[in-house]
Amino acid sequence: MSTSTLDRDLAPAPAPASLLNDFSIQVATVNGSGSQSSNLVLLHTLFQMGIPISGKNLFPSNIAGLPTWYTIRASRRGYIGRKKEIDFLIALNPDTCRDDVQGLEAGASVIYDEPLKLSALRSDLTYYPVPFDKLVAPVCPVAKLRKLVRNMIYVGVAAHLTCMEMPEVERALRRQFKTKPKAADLNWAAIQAGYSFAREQFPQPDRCQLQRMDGTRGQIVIEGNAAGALGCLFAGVTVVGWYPITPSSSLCEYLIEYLKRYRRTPGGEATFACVQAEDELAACGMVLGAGWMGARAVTSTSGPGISLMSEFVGLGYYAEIPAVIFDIQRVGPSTGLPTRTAQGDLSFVATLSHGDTRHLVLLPGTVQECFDCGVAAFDLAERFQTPVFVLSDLDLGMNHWMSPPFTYPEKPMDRGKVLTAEDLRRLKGDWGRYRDVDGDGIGYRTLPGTDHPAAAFFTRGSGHNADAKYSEKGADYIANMDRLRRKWEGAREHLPAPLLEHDSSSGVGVIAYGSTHHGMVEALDQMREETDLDCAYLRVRAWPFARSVAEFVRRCQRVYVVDQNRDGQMYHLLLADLGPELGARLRSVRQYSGLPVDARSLSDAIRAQEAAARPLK
Amino acid sequence: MSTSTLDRDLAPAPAPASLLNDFSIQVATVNGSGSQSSNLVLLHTLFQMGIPISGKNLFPSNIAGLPTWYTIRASRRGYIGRKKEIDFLIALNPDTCRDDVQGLEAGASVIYDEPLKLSALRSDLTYYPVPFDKLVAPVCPVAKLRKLVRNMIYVGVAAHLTCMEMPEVERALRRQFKTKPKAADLNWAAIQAGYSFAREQFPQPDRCQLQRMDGTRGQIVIEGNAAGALGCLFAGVTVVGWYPITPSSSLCEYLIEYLKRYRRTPGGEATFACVQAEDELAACGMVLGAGWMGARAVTSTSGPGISLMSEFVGLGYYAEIPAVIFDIQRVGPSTGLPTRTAQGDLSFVATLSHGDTRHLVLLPGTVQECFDCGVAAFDLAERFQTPVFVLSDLDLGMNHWMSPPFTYPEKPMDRGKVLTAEDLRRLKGDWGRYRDVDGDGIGYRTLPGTDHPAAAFFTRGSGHNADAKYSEKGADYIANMDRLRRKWEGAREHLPAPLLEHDSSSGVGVIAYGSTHHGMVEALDQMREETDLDCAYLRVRAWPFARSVAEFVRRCQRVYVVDQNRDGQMYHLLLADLGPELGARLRSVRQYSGLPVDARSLSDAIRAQEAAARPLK
Amino acid sequence: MPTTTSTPASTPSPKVNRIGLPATDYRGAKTTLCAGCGHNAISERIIDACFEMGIDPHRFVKLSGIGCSSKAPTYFLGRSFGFNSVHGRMPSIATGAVLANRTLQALGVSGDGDTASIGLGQFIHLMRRNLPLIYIIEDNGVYGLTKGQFSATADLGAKQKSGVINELPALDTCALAVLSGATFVARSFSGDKKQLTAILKAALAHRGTVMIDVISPCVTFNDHEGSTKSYKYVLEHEEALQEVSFVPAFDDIAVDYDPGTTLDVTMHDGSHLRLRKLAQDFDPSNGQQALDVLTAAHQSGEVLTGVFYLDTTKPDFVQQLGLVGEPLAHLPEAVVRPPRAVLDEVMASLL
Amino acid sequence: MPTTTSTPASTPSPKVNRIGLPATDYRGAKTTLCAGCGHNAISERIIDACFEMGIDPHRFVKLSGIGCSSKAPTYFLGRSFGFNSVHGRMPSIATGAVLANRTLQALGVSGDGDTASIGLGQFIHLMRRNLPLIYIIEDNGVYGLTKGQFSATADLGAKQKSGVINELPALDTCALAVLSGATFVARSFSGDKKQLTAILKAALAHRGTVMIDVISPCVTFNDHEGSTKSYKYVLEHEEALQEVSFVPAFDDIAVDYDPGTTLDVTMHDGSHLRLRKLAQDFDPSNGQQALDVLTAAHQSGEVLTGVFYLDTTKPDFVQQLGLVGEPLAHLPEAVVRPPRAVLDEVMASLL
Ligand SMILES: Cc1ncc(C[n+]2csc(CCOP(=O)(O)OP(=O)(O)O)c2C)c(N)n1
Ligand SMILES: Cc1ncc(C[n+]2csc(CCOP(=O)(O)OP(=O)(O)O)c2C)c(N)n1
Ligand code: SF4
Ligand code: SF4
Ligand SMILES: [Mg+2]
Ligand SMILES: [Mg+2]
Repeated sequence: MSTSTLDRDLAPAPAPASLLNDFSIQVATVNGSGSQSSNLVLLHTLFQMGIPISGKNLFPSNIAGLPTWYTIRASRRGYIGRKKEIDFLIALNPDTCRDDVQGLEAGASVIYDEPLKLSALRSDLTYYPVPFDKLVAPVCPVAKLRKLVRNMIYVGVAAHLTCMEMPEVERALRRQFKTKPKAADLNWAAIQAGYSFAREQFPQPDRCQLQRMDGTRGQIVIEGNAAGALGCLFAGVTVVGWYPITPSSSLCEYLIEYLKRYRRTPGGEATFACVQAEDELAACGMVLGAGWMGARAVTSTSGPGISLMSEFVGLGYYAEIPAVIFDIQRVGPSTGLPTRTAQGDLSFVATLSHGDTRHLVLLPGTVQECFDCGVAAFDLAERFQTPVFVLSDLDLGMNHWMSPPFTYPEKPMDRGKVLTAEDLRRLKGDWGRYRDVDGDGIGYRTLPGTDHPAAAFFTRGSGHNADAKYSEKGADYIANMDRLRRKWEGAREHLPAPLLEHDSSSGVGVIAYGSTHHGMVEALDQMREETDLDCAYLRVRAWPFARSVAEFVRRCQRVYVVDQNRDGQMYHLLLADLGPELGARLRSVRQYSGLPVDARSLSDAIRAQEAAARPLK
Repeated sequence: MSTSTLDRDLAPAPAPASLLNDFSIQVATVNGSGSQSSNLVLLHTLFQMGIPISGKNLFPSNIAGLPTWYTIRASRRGYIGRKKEIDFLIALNPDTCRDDVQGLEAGASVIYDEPLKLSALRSDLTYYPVPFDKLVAPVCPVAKLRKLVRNMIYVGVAAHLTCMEMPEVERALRRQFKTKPKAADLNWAAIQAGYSFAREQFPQPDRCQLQRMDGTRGQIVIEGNAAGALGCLFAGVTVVGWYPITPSSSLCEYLIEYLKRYRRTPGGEATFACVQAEDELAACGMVLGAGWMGARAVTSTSGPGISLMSEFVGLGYYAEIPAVIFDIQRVGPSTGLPTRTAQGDLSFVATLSHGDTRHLVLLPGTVQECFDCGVAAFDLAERFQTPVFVLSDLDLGMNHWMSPPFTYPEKPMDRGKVLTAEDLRRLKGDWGRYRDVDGDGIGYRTLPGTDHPAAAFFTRGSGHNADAKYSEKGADYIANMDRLRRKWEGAREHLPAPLLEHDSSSGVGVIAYGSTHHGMVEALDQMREETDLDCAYLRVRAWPFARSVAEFVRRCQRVYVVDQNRDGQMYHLLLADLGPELGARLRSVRQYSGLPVDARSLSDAIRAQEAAARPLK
Repeated sequence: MPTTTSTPASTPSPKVNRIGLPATDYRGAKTTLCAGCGHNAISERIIDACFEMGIDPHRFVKLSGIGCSSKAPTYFLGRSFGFNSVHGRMPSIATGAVLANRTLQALGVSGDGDTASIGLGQFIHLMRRNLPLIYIIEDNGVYGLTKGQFSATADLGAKQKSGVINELPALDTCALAVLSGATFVARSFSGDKKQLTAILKAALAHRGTVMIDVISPCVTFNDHEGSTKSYKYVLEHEEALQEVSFVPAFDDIAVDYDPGTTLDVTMHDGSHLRLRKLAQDFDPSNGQQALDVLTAAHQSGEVLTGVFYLDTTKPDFVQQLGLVGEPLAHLPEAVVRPPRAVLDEVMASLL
Repeated sequence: MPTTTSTPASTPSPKVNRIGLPATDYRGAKTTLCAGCGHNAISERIIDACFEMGIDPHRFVKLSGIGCSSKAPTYFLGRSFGFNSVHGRMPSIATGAVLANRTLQALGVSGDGDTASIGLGQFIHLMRRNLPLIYIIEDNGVYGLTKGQFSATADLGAKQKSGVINELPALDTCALAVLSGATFVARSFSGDKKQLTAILKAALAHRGTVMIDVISPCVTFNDHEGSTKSYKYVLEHEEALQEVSFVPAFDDIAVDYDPGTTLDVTMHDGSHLRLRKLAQDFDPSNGQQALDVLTAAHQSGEVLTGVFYLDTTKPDFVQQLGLVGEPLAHLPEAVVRPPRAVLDEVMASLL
């Protein structure tokens, strides 16, 4: 069946400009009901129409039967953070539909399953009752398939109401079912059924309207975890030790897919080893063992796994072993909310493990940076001979983000300071694993197997001197610890640099990091447009901080530091680093509901504090 | 043989007043050589003579054959911190004797094993060569016992040279060998042999002299770990889960001894359960399981164990389960220096586990406080329904400290907010585990087995609402997290209060904690006496801080915060808590050689910084 | 050969049980597991067994780790205290809890991932201590909650939904339990109502560690062709070692049985576990033989169910520790805080 | 029946070995363990075996956990890389290391505390993967380094120096290894120079996980009356399952043996492990039988030594994963960083 039977001319007229290409659609269903395909068809249709989008899945920590919400945001201005208000609800979950409807702002629209009888709930909404079961039956004669196909009905209804281009809907659908043409046909029929029904029943166009624009050309749509996995792939990772945990699992699962596909020799041999470990302790141990051996090794986990890796990470720090650890943060403490997002592991990770430790922590804020940090982390780990953390979160990792395509790493791999047998011969064997030859706190290492009588050294987590000999001497200990601190300080300017995302001479600044970025950008516009408050915005992308962070703060009177955690973890890291004098300019803004941070809440919070500090014009 | 043959009149005349009852004796041996008995005889002799003492064992992470140093300090002024300078060396270890001698200050005295021929090393020392083997042979005919008895020779030699009262020596010895009178006789003979030899060979008295005084009346000598164990005993602990690790093992081992002895019913049944767990994760889990059930449960560990307990501690925090965890700190990171002391776990423990967590941390500074905190920790854990940490360290935990006897806990046990079946009947079953009924953030709990249909609730580390039902709702999460923070804030004034150890109007203050106290007291005197710098001194004894900490800082211009770690962990906790304004007055002083902190290093460090801040008079 | 069971199959359940509670008092919250999940059936069997045995819900505690299986305790015995702890560490939580109150009946629920991967060390050490506890593994060969990765009980050669083949040998949790010191070791199937209920009742009568590995298909991730933990596979390959029935002590019925074909084991509480021999001659008091049949079943690809090992004589951990009868958790201050004289005595020894 | 061994006992060691190195090149730092500690004897045997087999020290890596035993690698093969990691977690470190460079020979040294308590889960999972590695447990039944607490291999009824009796059953690491998937499982005694050296040499010739539990008395904390891991006890109770000898591939000597009494196993590298039957008829390719003799020995209080299980056919983990021949650690950028076209392809699929 072709789309030509659907006449664009019959589509409703465009709606008020305010919601043109600028609204959010929320689909409320039950998980395990297969609505994700429908949602992705919607998402991709908009994207193909050139409309900037983002897709966020709010799902329960459970496999099937509990409420799930998928929210697609269309934003002609290109905002891809979460929008607080839902403009268009597709209510299919009997358990939540009442709450879902009650939560809407006045004027919103609701497609709902007719038997749910929602229209009596409020009079300030636009309702589109749809008899899903009735519509799906003729389209899908096989009763047991109906549950899946049923969800496509709402695609058709929404397509009509919001004026999607049906050829793009079909393209998006067929892309989704690339390998299953039969399923594609069936689903397409369901979409059309919904479309036809809507066209007949709801001739009036909805105020949420879509129109082709040129906002997505050349862009891709990807999850942060897939991006991170690609980063590892192109970083040349060879050993992966992992243990499943939401929201981190998909990073390693994507990575395994990519490795299987792109990293076999012509003879079919694997140039990688992936091990599903027995737990996170073992996963981390495998990474350290491999890193010690000279391989590029990675693991990915989330909060509970980070806690379990504590001891090993301390070993990695003290014995100076390269390792890359992704932490796709979820809401803690403890098991917490495994399917909600947060930035709650930051300060724990920064100094993970007992004793004095300081790690390198990268803070990607976009999917592109998930890729870039993925690549960079391995270079840094080998250069600084230490565990490097990449702190992503559920929002960044598991949601769908629009992004420019990633750029191929131009720099050759930096394998760090490694002495070969030849080097040792040149040095006449005179070297010491932990000697600070270059004054940067970084020693030279040899790799097991190096064919020189002086190559071998003994690696240990207990006290050692510059020549890697066991030592309990205070002086050796102090020298070693001071060198480690020096090494860490020296990393400041080698990590992803802070980005001055927006400059302003207002004297008011904000510092944000990670996935907060997307809400922040929009919040800045809101503040500027609505209240003339023009904040400078520095996005921090790593710890320890580059010196430019202090420079930024020095140029401001007040700097709002935004954290997605209860205790203002970034605020405290900054205060500790800047010291009390500059630190006195910092103000903490915290959001920790488990939902991706939205612009409105941010701008409200900053404005409230700013109003207390000085009256706004 | 009685002591009457030894004539006090023949003892050398008292030495210059400066070293009268004021010097340190260091015994340098090989571990596993059994010198500890001799050292304790020396220690107790001085103590019995009324001379304030402390005994510190510097031992290797190894069982036998490596260098060990035991240092006894006599201090007529009652200083019991480490003294940097050794005044009197007993050099028995061929491997280290040269370094040991070279490290002495001019004027020091050296007893050494004659074959070591040390007297040629330096000319500014007083040497007492002793032919140990020759002396021991006639005393101890059984050759294989000689290795042990040999060490008693130096007791006799030192006794003569420093004018110990021989009856006290004998009393100390017999106390040491209470259950083995034969061994006591043998050893006594060796002491006497050493004494006689010295009396003949070294008629000149040493400048290190002892004289009975009244500085120890009513005091006890004990290790901090024994004190902590006693605290647990009198706190009524019932479940102990532990895993051996230096320097923590002896706490649980003492505790088991005490429990076996003092905590059986008349019928011989145990009112306690002690389990040597398979690792620290399990030990912590056992404590949480028992705490959930309503028992008072404890574990003790050191750095690596703390790292391993991270995940469980987060569970305890979030599910709100009482638990007491001793961390007897050693030098980290990683395995580090297992037999050296540090305060390096402070900040890690304070917010242990992923996500936003804040624990209660007690910081005993004396053995008496190890006891008191031991008792208090259980009350606090049950009152605040949360894990409570007691941070001791190797110096405090394993060394010998003089102390006033401990006082029996006057307050009845505080079992916290527990609802009985009767309470529930009264409430008609209307209660919720995490409801904040009293506004202090602390809910009421019921204990498993409570006989009421509404008693049961479900404990979990995942999201829950005030009624302990599973919840993924943002509002429930925020309410819960905010309440937890409120609870923690509310604990400030219920923890061991900061002690104003010394007041001064100089505007210069110091803050110290834990075992640093003993060096601090002496350093303050040094600064006052030597340079007129009179610092006020606040000793912090818990985190979160009581409000009086801010008041103290407010009264000073500069406050030196002393840490036994590299990164100034207490300094940073204070800065974060006081905020930048007051925090600007803080200065960090750090000592981290692994040795107990000594007064001289402290006063030097503070004076150096103070000199930079303003010229001293 | 007459055998009797008290499963509802043979006698319709009365309105209330022997302690006067209706069956509904043994139910829990509505399950959130997938419809058809084996774990739900196990919950039903636990409800049946506890109801029929007249377990007092407030004297019963439920402990678990993390996973779909570990969620299950929310869905039965809602009037009992429950503790859903962290992944793989239920054994230590249970150890502390049981020692703190020896008078309650404890049930631990775990998954194959929870037990055989991350929790393996704690699992074996719990068995070794013979802690009085019923330990159920709801065994589906995959990590359900994290979407279907193989667990360490997945059989060699089993196929994942995605087609990936498992190349590692399965750990046999029953063999490990026998080897480590558990005193009651069994395997059953979530779909075998009669056998599982009988085993659960016997478990409730045992003093010591009961380890029951219950094959419990995951309909969402491991119920396809090529799986060896699917309903189809287990139905086709289940081989019962015995016909298991249970006669509770309070059911004062003398029932004849033929000692030649049926083994009668008297449990700690005076009830009887009856094992009617099927294929082979098997002595459940012989650990050696248990390992033998388990190894053999493994090699043949059979799903062998039944009671593999039973020792009613070995002291449990609480007895080994010589604990007082009253719960440690409830001992009064007068008992747990030694008198002033004790402190004086200790202080005197340190002077 | 003539058997031959290449232990120094039978043929005096030459000045240099077949790769031209003197024995001193196989020594390590001076031991800091107690004089008489069994662990020192094991180090000597490792030195002997490596020297005699002509192992290239720079192609050998030593990994360990924490404990007196785990310190031992410092005291042998000083020219080899070593990694003294954290307590109980050597298996995962070793797994990463071996996968990163499959061409090196890896030796893991652990203690009974390190392995059977804190490290039990990792231990079993390493066995299950059949990682190519020699895993030695220096087994003294106590935690030496923390001063003599019982470990999980302490026998039921064993007495501590302080008089405390162990009330928990010992875990048999050999039985666990057999059950979990190791392909070469043996037990020996630090004092049995001939047997231990022969087993170590065979271990060096095996491809897959070799697990050798070596009873290694702790003279300081567990060598007293009442201990079942003392020199005296082991000397009195050792029962060898076979007389073990080893004929390396490079020793091109054809030696007669009687196949009726001696089993000859050809190892991966063409060398021969010869097992001369002693008391019983025993087939080391039968895991079942291995568990049987181990259980029996356990019950009789015997210290049964010998090779319990050997499977030279099962693919090891490296083979299972289908790794390239070159070390992953050394693959050049051109091999591990896919070309630009691959990124383009992936990006195109996401448009
Ligand atoms: C420390 C930690 N690591 C990982 C996870 C993620 N996780 C949750 S459940 C689960 C596996 C559960 O498998 P299983 O025990 O077999 O239970 P099932 O869901 O199959 O019933 C994992 C890995 C976690 N919660 N905690
Ligand atoms: C996480 C952790 N817990 C505890 C310790 C303390 N510890 C050091 S060695 C050891 C036991 C070693 O016993 P075993 O492995 O049997 O070695 P042995 O000393 O007997 O040779 C322990 C518990 C540690 N280093 N790390
Ligand atoms: S995913 Fe599998 S194990 Fe989990 S609830 Fe569904 S069927 Fe059960
Ligand atoms: S303590 Fe025991 S195990 Fe450790 S070195 Fe000494 S004898 Fe060996
Ligand atoms: Mg499972
Ligand atoms: Mg040991």
